[in-house]
Amino acid sequence: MKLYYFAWVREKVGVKEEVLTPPEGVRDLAGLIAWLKERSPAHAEALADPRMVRVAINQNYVAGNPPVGPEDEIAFFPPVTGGAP
Amino acid sequence: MKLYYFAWVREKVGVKEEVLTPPEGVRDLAGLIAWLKERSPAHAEALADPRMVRVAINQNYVAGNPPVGPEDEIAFFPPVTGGAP
Amino acid sequence: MIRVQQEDFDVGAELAKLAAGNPGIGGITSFVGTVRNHAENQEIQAMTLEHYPGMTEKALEDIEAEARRRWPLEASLIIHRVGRLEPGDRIVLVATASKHREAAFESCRFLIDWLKTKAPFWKQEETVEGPRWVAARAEDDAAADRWTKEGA
Amino acid sequence: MIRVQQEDFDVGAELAKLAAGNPGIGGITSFVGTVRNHAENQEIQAMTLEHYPGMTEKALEDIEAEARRRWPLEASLIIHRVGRLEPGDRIVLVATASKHREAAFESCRFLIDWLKTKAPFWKQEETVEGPRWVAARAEDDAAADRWTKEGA
Repeated sequence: MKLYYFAWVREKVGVKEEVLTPPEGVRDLAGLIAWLKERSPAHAEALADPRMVRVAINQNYVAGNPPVGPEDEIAFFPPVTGGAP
Repeated sequence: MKLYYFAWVREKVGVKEEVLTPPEGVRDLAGLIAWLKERSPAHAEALADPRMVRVAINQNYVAGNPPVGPEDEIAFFPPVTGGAP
Repeated sequence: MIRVQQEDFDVGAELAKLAAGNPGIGGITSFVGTVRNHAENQEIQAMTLEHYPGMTEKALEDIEAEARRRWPLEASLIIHRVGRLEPGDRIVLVATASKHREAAFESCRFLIDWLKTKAPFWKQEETVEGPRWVAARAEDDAAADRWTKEGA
Repeated sequence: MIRVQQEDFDVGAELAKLAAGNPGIGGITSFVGTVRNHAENQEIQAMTLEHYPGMTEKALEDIEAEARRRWPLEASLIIHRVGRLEPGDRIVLVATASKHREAAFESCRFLIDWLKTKAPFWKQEETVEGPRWVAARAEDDAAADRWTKEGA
């Protein structure tokens, strides 16, 4: 599973991307987040407030608790702020 | 009194501008238009339909029947159509 | 700033000038009107723009001043061409710069809407059947009136 | 067309290209977003734009496609820069061309409103107190939502 982090989520996690193999029991987004938060205090802090973090699976925004699999590309990031003032 | 004509009003009158001295009795726009229409069939045709003709006195749009004087610059033209599609 | 001219204008250069030296600007909205090659299902070969020298400049200045009264603008620009133009040629450029995009968009739209119904320009189109004067559109009056009501 | 790039862009050249060879176009609306030298009463020395390569391009293409589904456009363009930018620098250009100005204005506004809330870009501002990530604005969500309701 490929994981990406952007903006302050990236800064808090401490890496831009990582390839991980979650245990078999991790089958959905909530399970993945719970597992990541146990991996390190950095992950735990970055993902502490789910209201501040957006998620994309295979480059599509997702909401709720969709399934995740070993081939997925999963990204965590704050609400987007591009464009102009 | 200086008179200007634009667009199809100009084409119908046949001149772009003219300097005229209306008789003393011509004191307002309605009087001026009535007098102009008697001057030539071209003027009469150009000013035939008042709903199609806009008027500016001293480069300000006017409506109704304002007074006109010998020092005024008076322009007759169709509704404006500048800008873009 | 307003300008009435026969020559074409350089959109990039004009917009760069508009923003130059003012880093308080967050956005510039611009509209470029161009000559189409058809109108009412007829081919247009060229178009001639007539205006009322003196009054036209005054009208454009009034419209620009009204926009700056209604919105917090950092800069604004109206350039309108006159004379003979061909399909694809630029006719008009309006642009407004502001701290936020909302004011820039609203005021730019206002400028072109009011210009179309309040500035003394007249268009004559050349078609295969001869020249014809463009008639004012009811939609344009409605677009201009929208701002009268909202701004009242 | 959409582009994500580090380099600056030439607004005049981009708009000319957009309209080139299509004399059915009557108007082009464009919006250029620029870096301001202040935000929330603090001086901004520079700004760095981060994005999600791959997903960003896809998001911009989706937003452009949605605009072309909603309005009769002859051409459209989104260019967004990434990397480090300084006050006065251009960040983004969106432009739409149509037969009539109404569609050009509406769709251009739509592009920038949706881009701001749907395309994965993040801004970090450099201030005297150090760097800070720009927070999403509720106004931007409201501006984007407006189009969801209207377009439904």
